[in-house]
Amino acid sequence: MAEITLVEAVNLALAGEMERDPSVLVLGEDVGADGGVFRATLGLLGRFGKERVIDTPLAEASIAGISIGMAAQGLKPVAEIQFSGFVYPALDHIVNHASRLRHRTCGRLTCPMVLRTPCGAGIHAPEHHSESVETFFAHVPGLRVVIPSSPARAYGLLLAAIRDPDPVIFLEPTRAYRLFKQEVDDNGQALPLDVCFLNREGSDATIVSWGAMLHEVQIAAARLADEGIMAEVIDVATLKPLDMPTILESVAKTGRCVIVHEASRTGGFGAEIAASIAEHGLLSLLAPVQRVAAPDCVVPLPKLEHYFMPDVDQIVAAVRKTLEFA
Amino acid sequence: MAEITLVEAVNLALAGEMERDPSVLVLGEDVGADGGVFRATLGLLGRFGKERVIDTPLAEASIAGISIGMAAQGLKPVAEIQFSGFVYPALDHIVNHASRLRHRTCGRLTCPMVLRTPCGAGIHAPEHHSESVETFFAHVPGLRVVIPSSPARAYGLLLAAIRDPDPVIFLEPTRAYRLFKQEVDDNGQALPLDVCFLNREGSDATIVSWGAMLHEVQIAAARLADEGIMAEVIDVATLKPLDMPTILESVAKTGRCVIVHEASRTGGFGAEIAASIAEHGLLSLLAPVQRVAAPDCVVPLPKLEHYFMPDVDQIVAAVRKTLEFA
Amino acid sequence: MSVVARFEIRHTQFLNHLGEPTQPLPDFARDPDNLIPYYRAMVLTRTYDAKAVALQRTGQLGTVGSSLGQEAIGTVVGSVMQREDVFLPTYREAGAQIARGVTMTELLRYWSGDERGSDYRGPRQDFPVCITIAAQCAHAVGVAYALKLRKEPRVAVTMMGDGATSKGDFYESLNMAGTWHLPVVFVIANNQWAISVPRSVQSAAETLAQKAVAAGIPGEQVDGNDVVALRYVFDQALQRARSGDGPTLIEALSYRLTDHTTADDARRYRDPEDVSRHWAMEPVARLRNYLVLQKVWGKDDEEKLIAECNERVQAAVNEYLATPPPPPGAMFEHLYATLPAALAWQRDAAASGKIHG
Amino acid sequence: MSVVARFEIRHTQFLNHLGEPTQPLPDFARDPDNLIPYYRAMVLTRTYDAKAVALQRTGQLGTVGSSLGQEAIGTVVGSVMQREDVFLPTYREAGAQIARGVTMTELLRYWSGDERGSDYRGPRQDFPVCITIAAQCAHAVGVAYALKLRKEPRVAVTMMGDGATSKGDFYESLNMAGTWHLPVVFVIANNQWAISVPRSVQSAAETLAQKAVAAGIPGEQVDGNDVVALRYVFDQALQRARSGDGPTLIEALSYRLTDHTTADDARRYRDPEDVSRHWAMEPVARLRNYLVLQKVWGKDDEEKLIAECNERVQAAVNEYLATPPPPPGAMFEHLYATLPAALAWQRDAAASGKIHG
Ligand SMILES: Cc1ncc(C[n+]2csc(CCOP(=O)(O)OP(=O)(O)O)c2C)c(N)n1
Ligand SMILES: Cc1ncc(C[n+]2csc(CCOP(=O)(O)OP(=O)(O)O)c2C)c(N)n1
Ligand SMILES: [Mg+2]
Ligand SMILES: [Mg+2]
Repeated sequence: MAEITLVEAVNLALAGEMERDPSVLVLGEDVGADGGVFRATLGLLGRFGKERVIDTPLAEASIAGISIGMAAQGLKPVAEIQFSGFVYPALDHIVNHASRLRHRTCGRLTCPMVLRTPCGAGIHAPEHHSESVETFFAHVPGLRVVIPSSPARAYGLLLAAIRDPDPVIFLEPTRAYRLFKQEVDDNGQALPLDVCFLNREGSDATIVSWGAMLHEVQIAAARLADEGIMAEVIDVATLKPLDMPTILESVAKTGRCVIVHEASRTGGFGAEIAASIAEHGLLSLLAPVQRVAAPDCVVPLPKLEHYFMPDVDQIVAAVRKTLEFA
Repeated sequence: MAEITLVEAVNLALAGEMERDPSVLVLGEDVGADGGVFRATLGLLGRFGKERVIDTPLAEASIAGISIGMAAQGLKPVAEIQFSGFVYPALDHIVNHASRLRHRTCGRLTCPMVLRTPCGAGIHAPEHHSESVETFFAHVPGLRVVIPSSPARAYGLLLAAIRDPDPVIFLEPTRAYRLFKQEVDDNGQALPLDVCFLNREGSDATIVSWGAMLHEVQIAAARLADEGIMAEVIDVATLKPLDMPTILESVAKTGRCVIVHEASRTGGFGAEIAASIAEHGLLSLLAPVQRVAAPDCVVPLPKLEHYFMPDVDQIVAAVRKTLEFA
Repeated sequence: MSVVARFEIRHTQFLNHLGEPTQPLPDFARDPDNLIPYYRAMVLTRTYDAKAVALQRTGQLGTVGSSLGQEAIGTVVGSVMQREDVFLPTYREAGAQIARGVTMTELLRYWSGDERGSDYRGPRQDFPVCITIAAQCAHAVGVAYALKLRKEPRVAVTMMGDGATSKGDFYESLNMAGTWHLPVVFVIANNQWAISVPRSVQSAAETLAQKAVAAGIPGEQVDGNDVVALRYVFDQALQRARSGDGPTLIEALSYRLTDHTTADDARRYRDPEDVSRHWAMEPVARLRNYLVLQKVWGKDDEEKLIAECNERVQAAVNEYLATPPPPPGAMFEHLYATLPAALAWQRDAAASGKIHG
Repeated sequence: MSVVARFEIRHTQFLNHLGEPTQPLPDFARDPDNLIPYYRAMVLTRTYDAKAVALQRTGQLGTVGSSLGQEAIGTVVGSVMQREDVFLPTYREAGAQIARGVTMTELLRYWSGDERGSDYRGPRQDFPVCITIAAQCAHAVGVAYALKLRKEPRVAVTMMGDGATSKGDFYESLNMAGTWHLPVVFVIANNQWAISVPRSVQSAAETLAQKAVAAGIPGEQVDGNDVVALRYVFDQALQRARSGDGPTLIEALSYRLTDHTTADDARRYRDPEDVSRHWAMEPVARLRNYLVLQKVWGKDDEEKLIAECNERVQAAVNEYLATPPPPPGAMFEHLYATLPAALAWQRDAAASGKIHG
């Protein structure tokens, strides 16, 4: 077992599954000789050839669109959109076709595709390279939306996503690509989709988050623990379909909840979780549900990026705030 | 003062503003001789000529994209996307460019455009013609998202949208286009943006909604009133930026809240309102906030459409449910 | 200055608007009997379309678009394709779909607003009708990629309107198909109108066939009301694709003789005289004239055919009208392979007729 | 079969790779002194690009892309446009932007991650750098529409890479520009690579200029390392646009002699020999050779110019480095004309350095 980064875990999962399943192929801009701008597809061209590792022309709408045709024919395309800010042209095919092909044809045609894209800010990238786009997908019936927060989760969830018989949007937090290493066993074992993971147990407050923010959340939880505040940390992992039972159970125990995400606050997916808690967990709440999120402004260019992103202090402060009640 | 339908009110506002402001133009598919597939642009070609009433080639991405160029040059384009299911290709230009042109250039270039599109189900239309797309836009910083619920609101809000110096997504509930008539004074007076409207006062529960659903909400409120339950009805009208103070004030008074929308529940904009109430109005809540929304499935073809859409019974039931508490 | 690339766009016609050959007919058409199946298919399509519109007018069907005047294109495409090829239709291709083996009952179900209408019993791999203009082009490229990857001698064929050629999807697809040299044929049914927008407003291009030049693939124009020319040109494109010689774009020139759909009233925006002029060129009469000239078709044949078509269409209508309505819970069927736990309560509520709260 | 449309794509070159005329030069170039400003501008661009890369390498600038090897294109475009025209650049056009009057300080600010860098003091109506490939094409069409509507003799000019020609936006824009006959010039800086993807993988089209055929507008290929040819062809396109004769697509052939951006390492995917070969054709030496052959340029001129360029670039760098950081509250500035009430608390929190909770 080797210690690897999140992006290496993505690579490992892709390579392994391409080895095991000849119907899996990857496509996207620069996924071939270049191995992807983040190296997620490194070495795949050499191992699997250019028919299964496809450098596409520069056209995001069609990267998604042709994946649908491939998937309908029984292939398992894993398409890469180079940065999340370029995913919008692909949305039409995802919303209007990928998500509903099975339903519209009563299961006659299906769409087992994965759309991978890096997402999130924090790497001082140029404009349009730092967007958090989960909200756009998590509203769409028929999709799965998955975000890993660690190398091991990336490996296991990506395997699950590829094996899933339906379309999965797989968002990879750019900032977490090389943030830390973890031992990952290349055993071909998928992690379950559609469930939240409990990262840390605690009794005083629940912190719910996903993707790269889990890093800050864990640090915040450790810092709170030093003060004797035991936060329970939940990694949502699959945003859609959302595993509310796990979250509600935790909130029933702690009575307090802070939701942390990197996307802008208004209409972000944290709202869905907060709303569901307000609907189904209101009576166990001891304090208002807090959201720690990016503000409702355009992701700033790198100079102001760090002011835009939620940080450890803010998470700690939000948890403390929930403890001021009752 | 004449009694007119919502779509006639849209037409009236467009014609009036084109008359008053020579920089206003309309563009889209079939907006010319055909007057738009819903007749929203009826008669404009004859009055203002084909340079200001532009039948575009069939290309939604560019309908949005060229509007940005026009707007940056000081024109006020009012673009029509024929049905909301075809708006996704336009999203890239709206999110990546329209919403941020002012910010990226420190105000040097601006984007005073309006993107109009019919939305929502209930008219037995073919596939992709019945989508509720407000959520996709309401998450995007830099945009305004407006949905009228009546002829008078459509008239006043569209004038406001056209006059607004920033991009406005103007969603017109198809089902409400000809649902009822109202007296509308063609006085050129805009309604305020960024504020909710109080449609009905009440003390027992607050019902928050927008667009065509207000119709069912009003009926539900009337029915509840017959039983002695006085519901306060709020028409959100501008979803982004959201006027939470008005909603919170009402909830502070009633202690109960039901949010009604036609888009699918998960990640719908109702979540944002429920979450904000959970954050800022928790202490005044006497019951969990209820959401009445479409289920998380693809908008069905006409045969099942009516099962998909929230109806009066469901709204009434949800309000009753909030009253079961305390 | 030097010229670095040259292109020309050819137009093919064999039968003029009177059904008279303008040049020697290709082999397959030497025996006029070979053309009778196309004639029969066109008449069936026209009968079906007329019935569908009538059903809509009487509240028994949803919005529907007729292929009146352009039946030749779909009929030829659907008939000439091999069974194992994959068809990706747009919404105006009942003729092609019927020829592919989609039943008229299925078509009527779909257009009545019932998802089960897209569960074709016949061509299992064909795509359902694509409503969002030009999206099917990308799907066709993906299908063709799979066929080529598996080295199967099969072809993906997709149809679209003239309006569709303005969409980015169309160009991106042509370009990708060209890059990868895929077995796909793109057929434009240029009926001169995209709802109210005439062909001249869609593009300054003299022909739509020349859009192929942008992708470096062959583009051909054909008289889309001439079954012989259509079959000739489409055959070549199919063969090219099947034998590994890559994609083709075909522009078939025709005319929409009726409203865009039942939701449209074309008198609002176009001159009825323009329509009348085009009646003189329509494909059904043209082929009938040829067959009559060749003495392989007569009044009796015609009467029998019409009766037969009416009967077949009516049988489909009866079957369609007898379809039990889908249960409310169907909304959640086939949404995912297995319904996620998170949606179980919604499904249960829907099945019981109550899904909210 | 008849031919219904014919097209040819011309390629223009005046100076070969050695800077020798291959045909009589056009009028404007008869006096070689007229070409010196282009030479100076190219050298300034190259100096600026090199400095920007060096700043990035030393942590003083963000990711940035150099135009090394393709300076002629932007330089000519930026210099030949009229002041009142509107330019819509992509991210590799420092040369064009500088020629348009954007200051190097502004460029450095932008590439350091500071929105204020796009608040050009000079060309107030020019668009900021467009990062999302090909989107600027649509914006250019909109701008051109406005210019035409107001009957102003102004032109919108936009530049893009070879990769951009695969995007739907590109084609849709060409098509709309053609339909409305707009005053817009599309210039493709074909540097043969889109990051790691070579030109041959972008399209099966023999030339990118022929993509114009799809829109029914003129398309021209030009040697993009030959200032004379560029100016000649671009001039004609500008004039055509300005006089109401509609849009043009120009494909300028060049080569990216360096990495895609500072975030890239081109050795991963391309043969260094290919790069070496193209050094022999690069535009700066080519024009210098011509000027030297014409005896209007010498060693002294060169040394003086280099010193001057270094000085100007260094002055810009100093000014850039002295820029005070933007305050956190700037995130909310210019987000809307007037900050909506709903965002006031967020702005206040941001201004105080705390925006959450
Ligand atoms: C992406 C998209 N935009 C708009 C529409 C609405 N619409 C339906 S048909 C049509 C015109 C299509 O014209 P054409 O491609 O020529 O096909 P035809 O209807 O003539 O067969 C339009 C604009 C749509 N279905 N999809
Ligand atoms: C829509 C979009 N997709 C992907 C990218 C990422 N990306 C940046 S540059 C580039 C290649 C562009 O190649 P080309 O158009 O030839 O321009 P060049 O960089 O060679 O000047 C890519 C894929 C982007 N910026 N925008
Ligand atoms: Mg048409
Ligand atoms: Mg390039």
